[in-house]
Amino acid sequence: MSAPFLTLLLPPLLAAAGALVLPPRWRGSWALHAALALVSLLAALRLASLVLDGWTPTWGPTDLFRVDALSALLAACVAFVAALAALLGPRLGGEQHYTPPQVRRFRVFAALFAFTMLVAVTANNVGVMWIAIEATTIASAVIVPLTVSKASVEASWKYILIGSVGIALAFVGTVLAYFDFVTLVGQRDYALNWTVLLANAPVLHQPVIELAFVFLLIGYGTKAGIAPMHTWLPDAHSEAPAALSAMMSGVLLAVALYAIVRWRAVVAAAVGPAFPSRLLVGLGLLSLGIAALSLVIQRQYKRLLAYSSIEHTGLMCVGLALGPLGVFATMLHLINHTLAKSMMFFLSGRILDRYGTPEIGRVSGLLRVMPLTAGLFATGMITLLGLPPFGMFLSKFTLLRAGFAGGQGWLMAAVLGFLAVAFVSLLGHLHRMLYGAAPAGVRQGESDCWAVLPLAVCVVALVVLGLIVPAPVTALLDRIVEIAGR
Amino acid sequence: MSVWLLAPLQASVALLLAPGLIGAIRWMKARLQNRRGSPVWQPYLELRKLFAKEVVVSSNASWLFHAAPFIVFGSTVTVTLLVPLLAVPLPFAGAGDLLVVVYLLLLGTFFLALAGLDPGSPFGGMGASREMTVAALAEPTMALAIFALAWGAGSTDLGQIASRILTIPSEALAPGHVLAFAAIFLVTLAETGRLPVDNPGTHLELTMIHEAMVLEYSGRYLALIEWAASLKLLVFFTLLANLFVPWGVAAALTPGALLWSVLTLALKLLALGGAVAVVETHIAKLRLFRVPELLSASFILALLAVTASFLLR
Amino acid sequence: MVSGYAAGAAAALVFGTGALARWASALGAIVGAAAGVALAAGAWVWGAAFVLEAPGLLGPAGGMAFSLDGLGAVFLGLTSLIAAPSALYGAGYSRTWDGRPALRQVGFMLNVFLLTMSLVPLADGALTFLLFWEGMSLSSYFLVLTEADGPDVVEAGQWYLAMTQIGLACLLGAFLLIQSGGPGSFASLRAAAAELPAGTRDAVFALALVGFGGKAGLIPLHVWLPRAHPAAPSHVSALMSGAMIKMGVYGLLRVGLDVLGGGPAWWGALVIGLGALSAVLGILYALTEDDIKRLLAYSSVENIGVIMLGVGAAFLFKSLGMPQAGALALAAALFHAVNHAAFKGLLFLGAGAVLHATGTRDMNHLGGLIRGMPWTAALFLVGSVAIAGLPPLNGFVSEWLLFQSLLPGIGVPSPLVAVLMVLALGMLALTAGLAAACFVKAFGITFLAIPRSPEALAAHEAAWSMRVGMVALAGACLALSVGASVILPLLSAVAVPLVGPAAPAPVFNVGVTLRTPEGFARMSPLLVAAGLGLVVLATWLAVRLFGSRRPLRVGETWGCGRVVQTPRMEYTSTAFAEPLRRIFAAFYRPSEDVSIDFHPESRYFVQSISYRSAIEPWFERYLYAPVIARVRLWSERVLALQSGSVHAYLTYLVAVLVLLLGWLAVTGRR
Amino acid sequence: MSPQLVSQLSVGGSTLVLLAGLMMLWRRGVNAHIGAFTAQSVALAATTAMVGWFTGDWQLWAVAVLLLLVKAVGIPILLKRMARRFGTERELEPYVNTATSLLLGGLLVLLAYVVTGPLVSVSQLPTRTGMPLAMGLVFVSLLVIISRKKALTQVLGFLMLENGIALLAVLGTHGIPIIVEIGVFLDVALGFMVMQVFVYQIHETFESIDVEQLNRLRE
Repeated sequence: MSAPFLTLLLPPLLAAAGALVLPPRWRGSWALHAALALVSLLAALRLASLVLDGWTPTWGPTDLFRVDALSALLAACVAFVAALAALLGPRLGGEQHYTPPQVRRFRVFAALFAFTMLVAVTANNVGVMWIAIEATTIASAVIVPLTVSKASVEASWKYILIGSVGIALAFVGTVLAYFDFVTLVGQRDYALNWTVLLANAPVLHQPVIELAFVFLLIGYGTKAGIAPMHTWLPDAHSEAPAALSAMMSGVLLAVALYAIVRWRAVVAAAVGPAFPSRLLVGLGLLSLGIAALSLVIQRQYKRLLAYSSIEHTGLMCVGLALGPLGVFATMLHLINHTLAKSMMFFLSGRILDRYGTPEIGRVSGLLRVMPLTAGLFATGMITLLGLPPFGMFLSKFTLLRAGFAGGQGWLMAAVLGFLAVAFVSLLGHLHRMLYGAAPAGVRQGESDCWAVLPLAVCVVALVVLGLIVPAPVTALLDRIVEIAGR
Repeated sequence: MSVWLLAPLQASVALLLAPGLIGAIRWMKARLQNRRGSPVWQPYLELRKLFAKEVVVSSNASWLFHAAPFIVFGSTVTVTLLVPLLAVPLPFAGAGDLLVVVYLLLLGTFFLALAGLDPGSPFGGMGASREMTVAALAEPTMALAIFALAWGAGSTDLGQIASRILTIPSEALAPGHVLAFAAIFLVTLAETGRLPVDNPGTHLELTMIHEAMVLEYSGRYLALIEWAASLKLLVFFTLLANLFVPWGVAAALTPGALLWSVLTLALKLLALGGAVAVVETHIAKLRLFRVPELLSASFILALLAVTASFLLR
Repeated sequence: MVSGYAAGAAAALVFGTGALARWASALGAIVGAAAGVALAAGAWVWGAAFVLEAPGLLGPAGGMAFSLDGLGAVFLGLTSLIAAPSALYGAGYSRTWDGRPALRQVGFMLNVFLLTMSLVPLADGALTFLLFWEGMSLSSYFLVLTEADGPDVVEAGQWYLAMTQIGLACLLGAFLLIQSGGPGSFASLRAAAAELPAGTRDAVFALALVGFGGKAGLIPLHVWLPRAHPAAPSHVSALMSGAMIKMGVYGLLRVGLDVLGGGPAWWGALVIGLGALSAVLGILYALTEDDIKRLLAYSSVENIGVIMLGVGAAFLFKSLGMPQAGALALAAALFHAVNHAAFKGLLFLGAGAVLHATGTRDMNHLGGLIRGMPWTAALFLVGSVAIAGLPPLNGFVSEWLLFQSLLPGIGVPSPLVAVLMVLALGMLALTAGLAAACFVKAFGITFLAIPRSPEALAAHEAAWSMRVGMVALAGACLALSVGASVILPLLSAVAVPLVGPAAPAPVFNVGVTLRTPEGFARMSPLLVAAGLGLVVLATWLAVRLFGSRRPLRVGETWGCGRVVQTPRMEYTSTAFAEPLRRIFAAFYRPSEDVSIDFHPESRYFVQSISYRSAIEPWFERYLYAPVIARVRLWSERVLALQSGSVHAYLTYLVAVLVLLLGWLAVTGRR
Repeated sequence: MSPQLVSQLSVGGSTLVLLAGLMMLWRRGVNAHIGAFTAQSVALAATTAMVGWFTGDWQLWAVAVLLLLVKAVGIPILLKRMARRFGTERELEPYVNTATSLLLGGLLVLLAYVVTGPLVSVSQLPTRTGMPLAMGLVFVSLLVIISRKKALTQVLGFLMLENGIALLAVLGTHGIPIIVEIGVFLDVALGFMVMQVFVYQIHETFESIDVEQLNRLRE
């Protein structure tokens, strides 16, 4: 079963190598980069179809890599956004702003970034998963300050320091869980395999596992942007090149959340779902609240999107605590968020390119300046607001349904309240950007329309997810619930 | 006599009596004020004169200005078909109840106000604005008073309200009944442009309400409007007379009964007219912005009337 | 129906931005509306059941399902009734946007709006309902934003969508409290609702009231309405005011009466209270408005209040075990909803024609349009008479019925309820009176007298398509009045099953006469109309035959001897409302600002006087502003966390770690 | 080697490792910090080797060698080069002064004892007695990162955090699977390199490695 894994994991490595040696300005090098990313995407989809056919592909010594439904979903998301980034990076419609070495650096590390994320979601060994997630920080932090400025250096320092400290705590958690396993079963090479941990979970010691989960949640939560560990996120997202922001917000947070989902399943099997749920609800609600309130008087649109990511992460955390239906909704929400948020960050790069300012107050008349971009931007925002016919309406609805079914009426009321605050704020900011007179000196008219077209895929997918939710997706989600929904 | 002839008969009686009622009130008022006063039939003469005169129309006026007098007059005449002027039950009782009466009268006011606005005269606008204000504020009193009556009678049907008092005479002095009477009397003063709300005899533009609104009318249009105004007064008086003190109203449609009914009606109208004359002699016109106080007083009366009628049932 | 609207939407996108696109999208909408009428009539009049299930759509959430019962059919019919004339009108009205992308947007969104709105009453299930509910809100939001460059339009859109969203949050809560698993169809919701504890039922009702009341524009949730309705293109305003806000009524009936099956008496009392408040305050606000479309919007608040009086009475009577009175109240409310769709649609279309011709909505700049736009003026007059509740038009019939239906409430044993009913009756009467005053002002100031601006003087008649649309609605106003004795039995057939299992239907069809239960009152709109018409005609003939034959003489208006009459001497819209503004000063709290410029030489010569007056926006100031300020304050506090110091950030991280570890240490030993 | 001896030795080794960590709180000079880190890494390697000897597991020996090479030799060389480059900027005014820092450090070690209570009670390994100290080092490292203003000191704090975790793993589980261990090493090395690059960048753009200046991105 090595072929699908190789076609998934090799192309990013090849792409990184290719970008290293090929001249960045040459179109062929861009085409190769993009083509390899697409190969990886196809491999991810192939894995997903294998999973749907009932397989659980594994690979490597002691089943180091293993793809079940959850992995397949995340792999597809990662590969999709990575492909978009390869097609449109580093800044949609604004490549001329970067020197060839910068473009090369971006391509190399973006490919490595994608590789590490793919490894993280396909690794069966939770240690390897940790290594890969730690590596994502390294790979992405390098290209946050693609153009060196005080702000970008500051953002990247905060990112790598907070991210590393957080992820180190996750390793403490991993070690503690392993410690407990070893204490009971003795040393085994495969002991860090998630499948083995899950199988042995019922005998693990409750206090140790609880301790481990606190470390794991805080550690991976730092990467996932859960408050109050989220502080690096708005800075890094706003200073990074658009394509990197898209990858970070679209899938990096999801990958970190993936790690939490995996561990939550183990912990729930060991000590019952109540304990992890309590933590997830607490921190999720905190994230939701802090993010929603931070949106109200936000001044920069990329930070706005970043806080919106925190908001959605919070929502997904709460969703994870709401039983099988909640997990289902969370995963659906994750897909929607990946699609919408990555599109929004690409577009924000385009807006930044045209207006030359990150301030919301100085971006106006977007509808007139860039009609197509504005239309897509508005669509994305409406998706993020959770309005039909886009997918998030459905996933939010399902999530709320799960909450009410679990008798968590008051919790859901709080969630709805925060969502309403976020809604009103985001809408107000959107209005400020779309309408009004364009500032003087901003060129009118869309350029490089073709560049935006790939993003239309996101819109189509969102509408499809909002209205019909294709059967394969449902089947995949149902599997995920079987795996991790208990 | 055919039942269906009653309707035109009623309308004709009302039309004939109405100017006389105005004349009678004026005469009584003059007497009370130690003046000789013009004869009771003076309004008839005025109407005849107006119908004969030339009509002067403002250059700003539109077709609405021409149509309004007919609508005002027509709606008021329609009301006389529904009100138990002479007999109960009326052949047209099924067509409309007390509410219909009120709203038909409001329709007339509505068009009269529009006509007041039409020539673009500041006085017309002022009159229209004030008239609608008074009409709007009188509305709740009227409605509640109606419901006080209706609740007692078990129907908003005019005929049934009147018949009930005829069958149970003691109800005429029930507190709800008396209070409703008082309330409607106050509303009558307001709705028909009598003192202390409006001065029908004034010729000072700034104090006028009804008169300001019809300032631009002349000739036959004015005749129709004046006639409709007197008819409206008659309708209100009839309501007061025949709903609260229905004795004399014909229960059978024999010529004798009808004649008797016309006579009693005329007497009752005279009595009410006398009351109005007394009131107008003793009271000065209120400032416009104190009118709401009067109307809220009447509203309280009506409220008490309703409360009394269901509390004491 | 779906294909008609879809075709219209597609046509708007395909056929560019010219006349063809306008007509194609309007045609699609008209076809869709016709199908809607047929569907509604089928289900309503002939009882043909309509059920469509689409489990494939939205599979994970239980699939979509549609069905149409009588209640849904009333609202589908109401929507379709006004949709076709509005679409036709829109074909002419949208000429403004020829050659601009806005045309495409309007054509497309209008069809989407109509489609989603028509599917709301068809939806059979919580998710389907909410999906189309949101679709309706969202598409109308885009329509509101058509002319986003106009003043306050974007703000209007913001308020609108924000309020909608808060409402949606409540609705989500309400539906999910009833049933969070299961198929979610209304039948299953009904079954689930029957087993809810009383407290939950109360919560569901309260949430539904907020959610649906917000959409309906019930005070104090109305703040979006006078902003959004004027900002939208006029045929869209007509649809929003005529049909969309009725969906709030529909929802409340569906959830409150159908799914929950009614509740304790305070539900009804609450609805009645809010209805009375909305009715009176709505019309009071309308009276002081100078902007004709805002006036109409506030009048919609009033009419929703009037409808809610009936709805509330239905709830109340049901809980008091008076099903027949309840059925009457509900039928009256439904009838008023249908009537309001007709006349408010007509009025908004008329206001749109005025706006189109003069470019302003400020009545203080209008006047005299009756000469330039005779059709529009006559049709607007019809609408004004209807909405003022005057015979012989439909507004009168439904208000009469409402009066009659509230009357039995006086007789209930509970004095509290009786007093409430008396007050409601008084408020309803006051509302009716004020509405008459308000529409004297709306019609009189806009269409009569001397034009107050050059634009008003140069006004031209609306395009024929616009006129046809208005004529259709004016015809509907008359037809709904004289045909009341045909329509009301149908409405009561819808109302009866909702208010009680065995409610006897109120008797309506005694020939052409309406008769309320137990012969309490009778009235025949047809006879009243006929009698009125005959008498007026007879008077005219009589005057013609017997009156003076002397010709009319045209003269100047009397101006106390002043010779030249100028528009500046006329009564204005502000002046017209002045007496009422003074009388209700305690409520309006008007602020007045008179500034007088004197001649520099002498104080006895005044050069100019400017007068500005504003009424205090109570609900904004005391209800919404504090909440917004509080949220912003919290936002500032939360943002202070993001202080820029990496040490602080790391401290948060470690602090939460230590806290959680401490928590574990304290509680972990189980 | 008897389990008692192993237990005593692991406590001793852990104590050394922790003391080196506390040195960071006490001393202010960069060179002293680097020296403390080097000493700590050596102590860690020694402890690992001791456990490897006890269990006879060749993997732990390999890990010990790696530790020695990377953390006790390689990284200190790079650190010293950085220190030379930036001059001997001292931690003059930490957010928390030395006395309080040491007090807090002591409290954190106590907390670590409380937190690791269940671990010690669960495990049967003789090395388990050192675990609270390893956890204490983790906490003390966090305190260093929070309270010290120089970017270089924060890097050192982070490296000590890694040491603490490594010690925890060795004592608690006698070493995690070698493939994971190697991956972790790779990560640590790469992470350190990247941080080093950033420290240079901070020095270039801000002309100081004082992290306090990084407060431009705020709300």
